[in-house]
Amino acid sequence: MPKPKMAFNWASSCGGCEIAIFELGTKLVDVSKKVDIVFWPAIFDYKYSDLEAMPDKSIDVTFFNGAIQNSENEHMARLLREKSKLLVAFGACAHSGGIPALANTTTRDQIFTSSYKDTPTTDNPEKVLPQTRVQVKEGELTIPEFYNTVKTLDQTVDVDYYVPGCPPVGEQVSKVIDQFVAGDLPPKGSVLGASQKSLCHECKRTKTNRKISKIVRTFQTIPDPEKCMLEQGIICMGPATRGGCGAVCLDANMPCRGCYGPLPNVVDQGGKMLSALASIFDAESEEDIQKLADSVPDPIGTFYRFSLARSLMRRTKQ
Amino acid sequence: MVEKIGVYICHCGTNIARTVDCKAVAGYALGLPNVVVARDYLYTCSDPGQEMIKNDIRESGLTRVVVASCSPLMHETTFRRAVADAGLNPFLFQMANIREQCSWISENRELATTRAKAIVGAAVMRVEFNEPLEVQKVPMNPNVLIVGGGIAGIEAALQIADSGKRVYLVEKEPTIGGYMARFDKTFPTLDCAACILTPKMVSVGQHPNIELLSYSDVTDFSGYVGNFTARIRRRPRYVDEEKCTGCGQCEQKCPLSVLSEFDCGLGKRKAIYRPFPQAVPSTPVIDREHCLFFTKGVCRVCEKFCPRGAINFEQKERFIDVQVGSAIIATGFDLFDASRVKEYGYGKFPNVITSLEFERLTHASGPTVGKIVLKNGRTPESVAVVHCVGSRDNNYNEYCSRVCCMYSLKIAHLVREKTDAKVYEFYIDMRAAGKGYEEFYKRLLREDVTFSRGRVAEITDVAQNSSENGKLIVVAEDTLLSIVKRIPVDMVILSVGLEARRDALQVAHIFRISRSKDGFFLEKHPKLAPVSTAGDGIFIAGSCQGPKDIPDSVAQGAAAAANVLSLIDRKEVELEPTIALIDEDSCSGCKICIGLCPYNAISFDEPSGHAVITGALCKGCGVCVAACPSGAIEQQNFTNRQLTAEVEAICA
Amino acid sequence: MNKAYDRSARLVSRLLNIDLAELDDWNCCGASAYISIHELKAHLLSARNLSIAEKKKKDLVVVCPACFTTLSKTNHYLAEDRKFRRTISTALKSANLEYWGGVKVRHLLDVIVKDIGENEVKSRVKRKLSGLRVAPYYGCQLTRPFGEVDDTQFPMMLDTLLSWIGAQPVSFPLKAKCCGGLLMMTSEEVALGLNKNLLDCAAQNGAECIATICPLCHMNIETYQGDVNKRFGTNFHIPALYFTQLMGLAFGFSRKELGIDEEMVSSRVALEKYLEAAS
Amino acid sequence: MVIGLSTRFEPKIVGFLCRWCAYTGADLAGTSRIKYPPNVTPIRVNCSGRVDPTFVLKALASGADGVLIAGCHPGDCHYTSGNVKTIRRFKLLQRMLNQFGVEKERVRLEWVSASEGERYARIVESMTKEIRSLGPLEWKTKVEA
Repeated sequence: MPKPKMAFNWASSCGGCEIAIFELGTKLVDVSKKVDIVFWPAIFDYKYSDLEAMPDKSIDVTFFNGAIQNSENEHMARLLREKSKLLVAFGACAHSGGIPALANTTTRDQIFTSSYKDTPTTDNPEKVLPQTRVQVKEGELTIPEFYNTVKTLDQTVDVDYYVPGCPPVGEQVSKVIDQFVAGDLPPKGSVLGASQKSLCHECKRTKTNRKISKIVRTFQTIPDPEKCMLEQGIICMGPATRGGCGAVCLDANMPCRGCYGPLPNVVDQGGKMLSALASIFDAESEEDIQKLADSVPDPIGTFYRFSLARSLMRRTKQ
Repeated sequence: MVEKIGVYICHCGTNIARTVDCKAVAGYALGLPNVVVARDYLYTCSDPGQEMIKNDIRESGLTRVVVASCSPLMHETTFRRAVADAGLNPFLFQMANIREQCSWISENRELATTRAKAIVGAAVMRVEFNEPLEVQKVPMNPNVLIVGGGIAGIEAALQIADSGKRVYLVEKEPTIGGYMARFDKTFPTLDCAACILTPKMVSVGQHPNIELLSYSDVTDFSGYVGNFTARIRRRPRYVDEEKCTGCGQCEQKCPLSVLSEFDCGLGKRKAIYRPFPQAVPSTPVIDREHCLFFTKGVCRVCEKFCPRGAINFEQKERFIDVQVGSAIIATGFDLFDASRVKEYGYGKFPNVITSLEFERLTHASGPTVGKIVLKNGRTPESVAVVHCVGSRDNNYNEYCSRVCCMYSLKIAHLVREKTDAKVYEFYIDMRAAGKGYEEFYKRLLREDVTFSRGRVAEITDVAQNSSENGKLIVVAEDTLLSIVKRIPVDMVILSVGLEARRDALQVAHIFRISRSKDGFFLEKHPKLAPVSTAGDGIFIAGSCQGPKDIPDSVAQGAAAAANVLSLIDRKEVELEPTIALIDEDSCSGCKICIGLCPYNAISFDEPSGHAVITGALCKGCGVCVAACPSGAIEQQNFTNRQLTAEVEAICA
Repeated sequence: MNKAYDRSARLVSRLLNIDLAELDDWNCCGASAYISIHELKAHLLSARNLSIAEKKKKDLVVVCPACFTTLSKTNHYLAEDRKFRRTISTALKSANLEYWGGVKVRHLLDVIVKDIGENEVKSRVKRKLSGLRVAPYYGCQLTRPFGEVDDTQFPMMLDTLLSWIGAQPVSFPLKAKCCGGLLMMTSEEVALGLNKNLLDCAAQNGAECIATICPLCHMNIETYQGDVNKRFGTNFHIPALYFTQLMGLAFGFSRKELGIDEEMVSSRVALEKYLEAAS
Repeated sequence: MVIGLSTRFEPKIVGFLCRWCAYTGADLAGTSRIKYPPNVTPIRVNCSGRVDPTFVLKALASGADGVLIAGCHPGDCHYTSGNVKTIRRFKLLQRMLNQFGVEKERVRLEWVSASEGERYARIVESMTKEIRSLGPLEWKTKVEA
């Protein structure tokens, strides 16, 4: 039996997902014995033409990390979809937009202005902004078009499986790869490498008094490592976030930021967390409630840190 | 399985059809997914209308039914029953309200029809996700709580107790009897209030099935229909009800007299007192505010003279819990505070009095032993009766207090009967709707009473001529003559209106009753369910629902009793299955929901690590469902899928 | 004599640090004959004043209760009646004006009693009007119809103010009753009767003078006192003084500044002991 | 130019009405034949506390121009304090919607008792008017694109 063919790709992301795969360490050697890695731009030099030359559906499974933020991301997504039997959205960005999708709270113009004009370290006296095409004497140069709205992989092409996390924890990655090698797969559309229950299920902190009387930010305090973050006033996305990571952030005494995305019965992770959090506000009068609500920093950034592209609203109005 | 949905668009005669194109809506419905039957019909709630639905279920094999007609508050039960008759689970039925919130609010046929389509569309999309539900039955506790011992509460208590059921009658005052006990005669028959009321009060006091809890109030009321728990505060009387025989020795010997509330401050009572001689229970109460022992630490005369050793200064407030299956709230009314109408000078002119003060004056056992006298002891030579004080007045209460016209006529009659005084009645309209009422008005017209139509502008002591000197001058336009009259009189009686009690809001909160705009308790339906409330098993009777005279209050007391008895006789009550359920496989034990339930229905099961809902305690508000960050809690018949389907249909 | 009201009001206000600025190009409020003949036009006149005041971003303070009521009514109707609002704004627009409902209409008495307050007023008193028995007369318009300023039937504001300056407000049950108003011109018989009731009531309660807040009331009381005496065979001699004149007196202004000798029913006797000190 | 009825923008508003107060109040408006714009399509819930903020987001993202949540007055909640939870969620949601760029007039939390038919009608009327002047939201087609 021929070894299954596997591919990895990196779109709009930080590269952490690639590191997550390296984290497999020596296990990676075992993997490479079981599979043929036919495409992995982070490791080997590949040209588009190499990929284009492959017959359709010749790759058994592609792990695609990163969100879709420019035309190159999109092109690669479409190409890999054509060439792959199974396409896996790997990591929070591909799954739900991730950090790049926070760009959806602003616009392309604002991003360009900020990046190419306003930042103090920018040296751009002519105020040149990126152009998709530019004529130089050697000929025409092109760069990909930067999109106004960041999308998830499945908002661009059909996706078979999801592996959430920023990045997915090594242990889960290895399990997922084993699953593919063994061909032991759940129905299409499933989330792999994560739990069916929220992070609270695996969090060891004690939960006693579900009430929040003030909001505290992480830099303002050193949390009690035994007590639930929420009960200390620190917004922890754990209740609305899939477990499976092993509560690693909480072990480091930091609250969950929500990278594993919404729970199976939940459509919109941020909306649900907002509801849960507000429900346990320890305030009865409108003024007190308003005060507490006003003290929640940056609601979109807090509740949709990793899932804005996947949320119901997807982006802000321009 | 693909659902087969039947949709029925009701014309409701012309109520809906006038502004909604029912045919078009039915046509639209037929185009919706899985709709196999869509019909419009003149009166869907009629027998043939219901038959039509049943037939379609049987013959076309409908698995879901939508009726678009009136509000579900009106006919949801009717159609659920019809659907169940045809063998379909009643919760597979969905009602779409295209009357109260569609056809009746618009005159634009095009817009109303569009709106009706949206409403029907939402119901059709939702009904897809409706699930068959079983109605839970729980035993009905036959005990009944009645709050308020006025005539309405007394009537209800006796009716229920006579049928062999146990009644807890809670009264705030030291005695039952309410306002009626303070009246002299009653209109239009002029029979004496005490003669008809006191026998009933005595029956209440002696009835083996009635536990009378006077000088007490309800502080908490929890549970659900069939199984309520009422917490009752028993204020200390400082007299042992068991030992006291009601001999009255203590009252006679008590050295301290204070103004009597029962007599509107016109007479005196002792610091240990019964509000009036026929009080039930006959046990007196010590007024802690004034009693010399409580204020100065000396006296104890009552204790010394009590032949039974019933005085107990050590008595403390205590709370008792009683279990009941239903409750009747008959807390009555407050009188309008006449001093609010400054131009009538109540509180400034001693001889301007309220109608209740007049009742006490003319009452045979009142402070003047029934003599109608001025503050200086003289008999008045002229008396004015001013109607609608605080009623039918945008500055105070917009509504008509209903009883004032008739009691004002009674006052006029009593003044004429007992004195030679000239009597003037100032009225806006004479409202004499009731059996024998118009006849009573006619009788008064013949009793030489002067009627002047028009609202009184002011009552003043500023005289303009010698005939007005030393008199109270009633200034009013006579709208029949179109002149302003100035009538000098000796005494003015203000016919004050009835208002919701000052503690009505508190009572409403305890029993979770809504109130209408004017502050009175809101009935479930103004015509068809006048003594029911939105809360199952909780009924209202008498003037706490709105101003009422004695016959109406008695009728409501009896009606509430009948409602309660019918409930008790069913032995079981059905609970709405719209409760919340936790999917244990999805619950991650984050405990967000635990503290949110006002009924403590959610607990945490430590061994299994997930939350548990006790179905019987859940009232189905859905607060926990909206809060659950795992989406592990669902509310039956209000699932996320059902509500989202409605949202999607409306926004489509 | 209305000049006296104007002068004394300005003097008193300045002393109490009430910054009064005369409205540019103001017009009649519409109370006079307009409102009974063409109500809308009256409100339009008021709306114009309000619109000018709004531009200045100031509250509109008036001393005449008729102006006060008309301006207040206009404000109320504009807030409540959409059709009315549309009509008024169309009309204003034709004069390049607009009004957004942002002006509070105040009567000077209300401002002094509620905003300035007891301590400030008392601290300015140089000569207490001790023992001066004054009938506080509010007239019919200050509190009606809205009753926002004080009780509609029995207001107390002026009573309070008079006591702050040491005077003795007498019981005056007719304090908010009609003075006869414009009926003096159309139905003198009725108006004189009403006027007589007021004087009667003041006299019976021992008032030495009547404190007024309304120029029309003021005029009726003093100008027609002779006619009342003639018609009813009475012998009233009760001077009327604006409340600001009495305040000014207590604050130590001279009678000339306050226009105190200009009244038609002389206040000499009543004010004798205070005037000496003041002038 | 005269703008005809059919061309006038008719806001699509989703209403979440609690069964005990707001829905009954809305029924009363109908029973009293009070006329108001038919732009709110009601969804009946037992308590405003059942309204998951996600429903509001869902409605706006699916094409609603506005969302009305109406419940019992504070202190009058049939379930004691369900509406307090609604206020808590609504206040936080309002802040987030503001970030999303949804004008505050589009999403309202109102209290309507069972006897306030007139009040309900006036709320719907003012809300419809305000949203009409804001124009359509068209989240799917305009914002996300």
